[in-house]
Amino acid sequence: MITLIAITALGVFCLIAEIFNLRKALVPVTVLGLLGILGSTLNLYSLGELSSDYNTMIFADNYAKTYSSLFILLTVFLVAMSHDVYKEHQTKISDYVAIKVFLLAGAVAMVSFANLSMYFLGIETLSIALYTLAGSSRLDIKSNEAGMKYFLMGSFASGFILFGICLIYGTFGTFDLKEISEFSGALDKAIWFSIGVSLITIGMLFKIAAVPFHFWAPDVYEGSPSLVTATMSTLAKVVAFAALYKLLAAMNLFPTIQFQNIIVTVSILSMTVGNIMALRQENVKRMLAFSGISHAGFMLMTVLSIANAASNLCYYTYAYALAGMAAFAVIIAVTKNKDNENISHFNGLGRSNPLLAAVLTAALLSMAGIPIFAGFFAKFNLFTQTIQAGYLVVVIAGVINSIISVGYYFKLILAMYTKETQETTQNIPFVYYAVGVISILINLVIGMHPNVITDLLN
Amino acid sequence: MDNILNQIGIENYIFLSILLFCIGVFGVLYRRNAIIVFMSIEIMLNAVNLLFVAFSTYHQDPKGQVFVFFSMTVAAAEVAVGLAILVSVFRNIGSVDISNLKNLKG
Amino acid sequence: MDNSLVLLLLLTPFVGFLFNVFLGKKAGKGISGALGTLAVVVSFAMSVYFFMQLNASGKPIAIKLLDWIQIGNLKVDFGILLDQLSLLWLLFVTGIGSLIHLYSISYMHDDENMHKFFAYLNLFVFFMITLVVGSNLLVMFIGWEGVGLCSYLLIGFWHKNQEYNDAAKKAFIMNRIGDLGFLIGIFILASLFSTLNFVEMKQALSAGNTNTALYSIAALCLFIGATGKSAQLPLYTWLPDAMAGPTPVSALIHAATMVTAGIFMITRMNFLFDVTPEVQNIIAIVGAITALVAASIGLFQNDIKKVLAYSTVSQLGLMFLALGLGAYNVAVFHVITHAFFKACLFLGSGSVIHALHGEQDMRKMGGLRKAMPITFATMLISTLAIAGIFPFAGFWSKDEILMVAFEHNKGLWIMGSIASIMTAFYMFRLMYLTFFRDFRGTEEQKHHLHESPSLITWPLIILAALATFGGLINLPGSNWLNHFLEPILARKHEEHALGSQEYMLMGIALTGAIIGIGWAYSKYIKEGFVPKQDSEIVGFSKTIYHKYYVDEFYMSLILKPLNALSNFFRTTLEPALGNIVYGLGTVANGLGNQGKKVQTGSIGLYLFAFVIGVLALVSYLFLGQ
Amino acid sequence: MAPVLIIFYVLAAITLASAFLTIYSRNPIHSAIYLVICMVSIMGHYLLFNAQFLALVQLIVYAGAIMVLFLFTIMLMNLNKEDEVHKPRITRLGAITVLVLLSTVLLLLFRHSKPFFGDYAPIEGDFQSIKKLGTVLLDNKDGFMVPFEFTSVLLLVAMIGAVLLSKKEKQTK
Amino acid sequence: MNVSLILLILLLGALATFLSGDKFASKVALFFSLVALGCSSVLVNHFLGGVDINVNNPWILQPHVSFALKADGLSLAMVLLTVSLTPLIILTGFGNHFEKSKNFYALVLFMAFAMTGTFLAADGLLYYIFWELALIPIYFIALIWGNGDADERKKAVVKFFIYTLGGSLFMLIAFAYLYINAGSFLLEDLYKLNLTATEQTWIFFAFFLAYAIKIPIIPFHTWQAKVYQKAPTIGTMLLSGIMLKMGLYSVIRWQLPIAPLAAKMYMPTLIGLSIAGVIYGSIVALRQKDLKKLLAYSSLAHVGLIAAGCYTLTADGLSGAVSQMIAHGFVIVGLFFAAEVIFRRFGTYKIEDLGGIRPQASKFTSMFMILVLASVALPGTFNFVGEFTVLYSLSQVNIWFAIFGGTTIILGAYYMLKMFQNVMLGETNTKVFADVTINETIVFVILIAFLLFYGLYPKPIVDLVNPSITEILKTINR
Repeated sequence: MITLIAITALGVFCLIAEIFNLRKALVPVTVLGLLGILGSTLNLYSLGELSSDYNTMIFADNYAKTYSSLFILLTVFLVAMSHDVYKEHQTKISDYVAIKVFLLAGAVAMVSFANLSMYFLGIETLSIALYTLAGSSRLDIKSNEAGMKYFLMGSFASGFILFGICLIYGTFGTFDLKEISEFSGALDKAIWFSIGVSLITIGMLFKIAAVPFHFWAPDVYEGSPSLVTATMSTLAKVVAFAALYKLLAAMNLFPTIQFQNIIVTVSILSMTVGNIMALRQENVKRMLAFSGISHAGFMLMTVLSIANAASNLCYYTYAYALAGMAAFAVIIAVTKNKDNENISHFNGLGRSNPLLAAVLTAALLSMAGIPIFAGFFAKFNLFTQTIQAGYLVVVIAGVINSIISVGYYFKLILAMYTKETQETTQNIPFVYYAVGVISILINLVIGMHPNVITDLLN
Repeated sequence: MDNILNQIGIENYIFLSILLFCIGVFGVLYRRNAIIVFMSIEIMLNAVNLLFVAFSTYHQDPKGQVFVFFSMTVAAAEVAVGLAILVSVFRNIGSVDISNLKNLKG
Repeated sequence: MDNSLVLLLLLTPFVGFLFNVFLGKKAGKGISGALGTLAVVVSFAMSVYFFMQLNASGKPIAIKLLDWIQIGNLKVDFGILLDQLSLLWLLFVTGIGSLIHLYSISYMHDDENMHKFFAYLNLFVFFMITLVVGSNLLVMFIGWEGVGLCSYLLIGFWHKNQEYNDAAKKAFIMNRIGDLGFLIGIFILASLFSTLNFVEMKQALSAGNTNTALYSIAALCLFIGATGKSAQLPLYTWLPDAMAGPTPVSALIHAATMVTAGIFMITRMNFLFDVTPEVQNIIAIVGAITALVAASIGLFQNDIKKVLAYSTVSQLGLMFLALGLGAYNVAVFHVITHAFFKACLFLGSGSVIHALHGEQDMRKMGGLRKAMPITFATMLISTLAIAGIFPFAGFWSKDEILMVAFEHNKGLWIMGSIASIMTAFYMFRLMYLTFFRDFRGTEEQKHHLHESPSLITWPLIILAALATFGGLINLPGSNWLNHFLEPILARKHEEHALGSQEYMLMGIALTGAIIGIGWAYSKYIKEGFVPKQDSEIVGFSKTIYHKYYVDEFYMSLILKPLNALSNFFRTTLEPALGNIVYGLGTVANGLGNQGKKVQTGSIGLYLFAFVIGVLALVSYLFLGQ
Repeated sequence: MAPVLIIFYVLAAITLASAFLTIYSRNPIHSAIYLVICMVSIMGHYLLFNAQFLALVQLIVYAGAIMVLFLFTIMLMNLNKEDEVHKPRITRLGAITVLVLLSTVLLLLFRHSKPFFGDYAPIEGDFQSIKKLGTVLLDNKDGFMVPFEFTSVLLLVAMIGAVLLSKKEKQTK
Repeated sequence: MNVSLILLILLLGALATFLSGDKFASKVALFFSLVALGCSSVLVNHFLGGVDINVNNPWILQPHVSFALKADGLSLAMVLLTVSLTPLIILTGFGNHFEKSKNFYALVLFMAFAMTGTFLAADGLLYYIFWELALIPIYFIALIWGNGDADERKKAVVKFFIYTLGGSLFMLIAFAYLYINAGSFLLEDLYKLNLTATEQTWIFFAFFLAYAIKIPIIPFHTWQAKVYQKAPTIGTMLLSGIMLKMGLYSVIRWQLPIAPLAAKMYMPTLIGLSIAGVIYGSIVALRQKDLKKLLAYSSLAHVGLIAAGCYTLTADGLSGAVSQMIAHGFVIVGLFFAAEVIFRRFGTYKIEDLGGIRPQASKFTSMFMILVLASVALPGTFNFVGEFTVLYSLSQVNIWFAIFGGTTIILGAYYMLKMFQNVMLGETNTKVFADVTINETIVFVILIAFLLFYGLYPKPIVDLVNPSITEILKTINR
């Protein structure tokens, strides 16, 4: 609860800062503030918990805390980069930062909800903030289109989520997650409830961009400003997944065979479609969008062993989000003044800017699941658990897809290290290095010591 | 006080909501004018709201109505943002036809 | 004491090799050659010493130097066995080796890489000694492969000529084919006996427990090895080509020593072959056919060294005939006498070639008798010996082979006899074409005709002497060699009492030889016939002139298909296999391209997909219930 | 047939018809008007449930605020003409098929689904008066105060968003 | 003192090289690799003296992964191979100029680190991590510093990477499955598992896919020749000299003992496949026009024989395979270095452009010749010991295996001598060929000395390896 309040307060501060013309201090203060919040979330120092009155709405268990920490961390990176990204838009910077902070609030609400209303409001806050951000480059047609597409499809999906919530409410007459969990565990499967959960799941599958609800993702990722794409690709996807997992875990719906089949199918389809489509992309953001779709497929595997996959999912999201963040830091830095994000802009990066190239390489290796990077353990744990749950087919599909994925990740690496660049090197602000290196280092650390994350969760 | 559902039956409301929802979905698919699409989405949301109220009565529970309140807020916020996006799209391409938005593909 | 002397015997040539490799160039040609020769002479001296010792004590010397390979319970060490057989071989290997080294000092004096030549020669002697003294099959195999290597190096000594290199390569690979057989034989024996030591194997075999089928396979495999090294059918074709090497090499390696390794090995393993009569039959038949085929090819060859080469193959065939008939001692006898006269013949031909500045075609020789009297004389003696004229060494040994053959199988005897007649013919053809009538070369060559220097002639003389009196070691009656070899042979060889049959056979053989000589005389001296140019040869003789097209046969049957296969693999199968892997990628990429078409950017389509997804999902989940 | 039921059917007919017409009419202005009718009819349903508060809110928020916003935008962009080009037939057919399929499937699903149906309990006590709703909404113990507060964040985001999207920037440089 | 020290040295070496700057990179790398060699020798001494040099620290609790390094004779032999080839390989680079050499040599050392780790790891996941780690440096080495047409190189290298990675991912699944059953990745726990034959078959072939691609066994070899050709020679040496052995080592260490039933069941098939590789590789090598590709196919043939030895499941086969691995490692490095020496002078690997080198460079010729002879397993070289033992073990299984496998001694001699003839012999080449430099000589001499010494006295290596082979066989026959 205190996390949520603090974040909201920070967002309000951002808005006020503009009034008092504190734009210079805005980003540093926000970053510091977020770090402070991160500290308190991780119980590094105790602010004391507010009364437990609100526990029926927001319940900060370890699950929530672990994810919140990740979200805050990602937001720190995003906000830190904002300063440079929006330096041409000084009049709007506080709006941008504030909206990101509020977005974080929505994200935190989505993992710490104890009531479906909080969940719904959280997801809407997050979504509305993202719609805005996606279309925020108002003179850019691509950004407009991205915003429009995202908005239309997002609110359409919201309708389904709302319908789902409604049906659950109709079954049990309550929004409280704990009660729903108890009821659903006790009762025979009431069909309203099952349909409700399915519809919510569909809505969330849309948010995580799983096949066949994925079509928006590449277009929106490509059209949005890069920083926003970074937000969607790292933060939003992870948030949606964490929420989906939490919901499904609470709903006790899982053991029906049909539902498992659905998840298996969607998972395999997402992995395959995402990877195969990514192979032929020229635009890096678009490629990462498809890569994100395939990662969604991977993460869906956790649903198959939902009773005890929380830590694996959490680890996967950390690995994925941090690698994504590092990658986007480089992408933003490299394509800052370019019209598009084509791979050709990365030609010769290995020579002209070895550090950035190394960070991007490491990030891609992590996503591809090469050892010592966290991505490896993430995938490995996932595979192990899924085999244990008896879904060898999915794992084999996952493995084949991992192989395919190397194809396009390495396309980028190849461009960096083997092609000649025609462009002159540009000065790249320190913040991108910092973000890239720090996220990759964290990725590496949790890659070498996976228990850091699992300990957080338990 | 007699429950109104005794005379109408919850199933009727469910069917009504479903039909309304489906009409909304149909509208989203059928129309290419972004504004009408927005309206269709609003119809979908309204359908759900109606069902919420019906369930609220069914359970004799105020929470459903409270939720409708939230849902209306959300609808309003969405419309605000959506129309803002729509306006900026219109400014750039001079049309609100969503089938014109095909720059991003492949 | 003995240990270090054995090492001296073994390693002196190796030291000579090292010296010549590292310091030979700096030391100069004289020192290089002298030291190289000395090294072999030392070995010879040691051989003599041990020979005396053995004669005195009658006890073979067995020394284990160090452990080598251990596979399971099969332990192989570097062991040395100096018994009658190995010492006999050592004597003539190092003896003839010394002479040929001596000869080479002069013969190779003009070559800039003379130190290398001596290095290789020394190395060869070293490996040959290893082959001979090894106490087990694997040490023998070291020497076996080692001499093959040296043969390769020496055939291709003039490495700027790719044809010579081809010949060298061919020799090595043909040998390797045999070596594979040898190795397989070793494997079988090793698994049968768990040892490769000759003495132990012999004991194990005599202890009974006969698995004849496996013994036969093993023996056959060993024989395949021998056919490679000793140039028997079907692997003989490398030997004539090997004449590309310098002539001393041909004398030493491809006539006197290395090619007899196969005979040495079979004699070594006589206890095995004795229990496998069917393999013995094969050996005898192969030997006889080889003798006949090679001799017939020899009839039409015009290259002086090629004639000698086919003669060698043919003689080796005779030796195998003897081996196949179980007459190991006879084979050994012929090996020794053959070493003498064939070395002499090669060295003599070398002398001729030397005098003619590299000319080897007999059609361009003639009348050299006067210019090179010593060469002529020594070669004549050797020719008489090889033709089997009484009382030269060849007469005795060859006669014994034919005698044995007659006893066992008349067919083989006839084949051997025909081969002998042919031998007499083509050898005298060689003599006549080379030394008689008029010189047919260029004026320039004629002008420079001269007798070779003494370093060349002395070895010739010594060898000629040996070719004359070599027969003494196993004269019927004394049979010193037979007695000497008795301890190493498993089966006692029955003595031939010289009866009327024997005399008759001797007579037939002698007559045959004289017929051959006379035939040659009438054709080449009386008619003055000079072989026609290559293009003019027609008919069956053309077939023979082209060596029955065996090389071409191998070429088209093995090499060409192999190369074609290789090309097919390289150009077709490899890319195809590779493309299967790439194909997966291509398929994925193609799917990606198709997928891009689905992603049209149309919101309407996306929403449709969404709704259809919902429909499918919901119907699957709930409609079934 | 009970009068309530008749009212229900009438209202339902109006709702569905106006919703359909919203989508079907070519002119956006007409659509908006039909949508208003739809909203009002839904308000009628709320009144039928005696959910007075929601009925009011429905009127204010939807018919009042949202629809005005729509109309405003339509006017702003001068879209009040029937300029939409004819859609490809496949789109129309597809949409209709989906409509039919989706409604059939959903209706089928719920036809068999009466786990809690039966006699509806008579309403005992107050559960939907404004007072009651206020308590539920703002009670910090078991109520919805946190989401209520959070809606403010949501609205704030929407507001910032709208501003962000529309704010003209000073041209730097 | 324990084996993690070697790893530490190599890792530090990589770091130090990276930091040392381009000028001193090669020397620093050489220094560290020599230190690693020294350290390994000391450790081998300790090991022979009975000192416990193993490491076993818990690393990750969930899943239960330990930082477990186990050094038995087999591992140590492979480690020695790695650390003794590494300085030589680095030394071969002294004649080349590499752009950004600090990165290059750091990657080389890092690769040595990863490979050493693979040989030492006694925990499945740790092993897998090292296994994959070794792939990354070679990928960059081949990609950035390789030669030839950039596009083709990329294609080849990426194929290699994806292919090998793909194979090993199936191994990863196998490990996951094993972990589920054993609750641990520790080698000894995996050895203790009692799996059904079906399970074993699946696991066996999952492993097989990884190893067959790495080794490579036909038909999984298609990446090999191109990569060998395109990689810089140092990379090729690392690949062929050491990295291939990772696959073979793993067969002995992981595949066979973990799934012995399957191994026994499929033994003839696998031996047959391996031997088919021997013949196929030899035949393809016959007509190769590129020196490095020819050597690549020769490597394919030799490695096939080693694999056949491994799959015999006999003590002889395994021990021969190990000997042959080491011998092949040395000889192939030497041969590729010879190719590199030629390339430095003539700038080409095309055989038809070569020839007539012998008259100009007798030292080089001699050393090259010896290496060629060693590669065709002339008795007296270590290769003979290995090949003989392997063939012998094959003959114990089935004489036909030995016969077909033995064709390598014929075909091998054929293509190697043909290559030698075309490359070195013939009329003096018009281009000038300077004889080998001191640095080059040192490398050659060390390689040759090693091959000859152990060819005549293989006992130390065999004695080092055999006890662990016996242990492993005991596990296989449990």
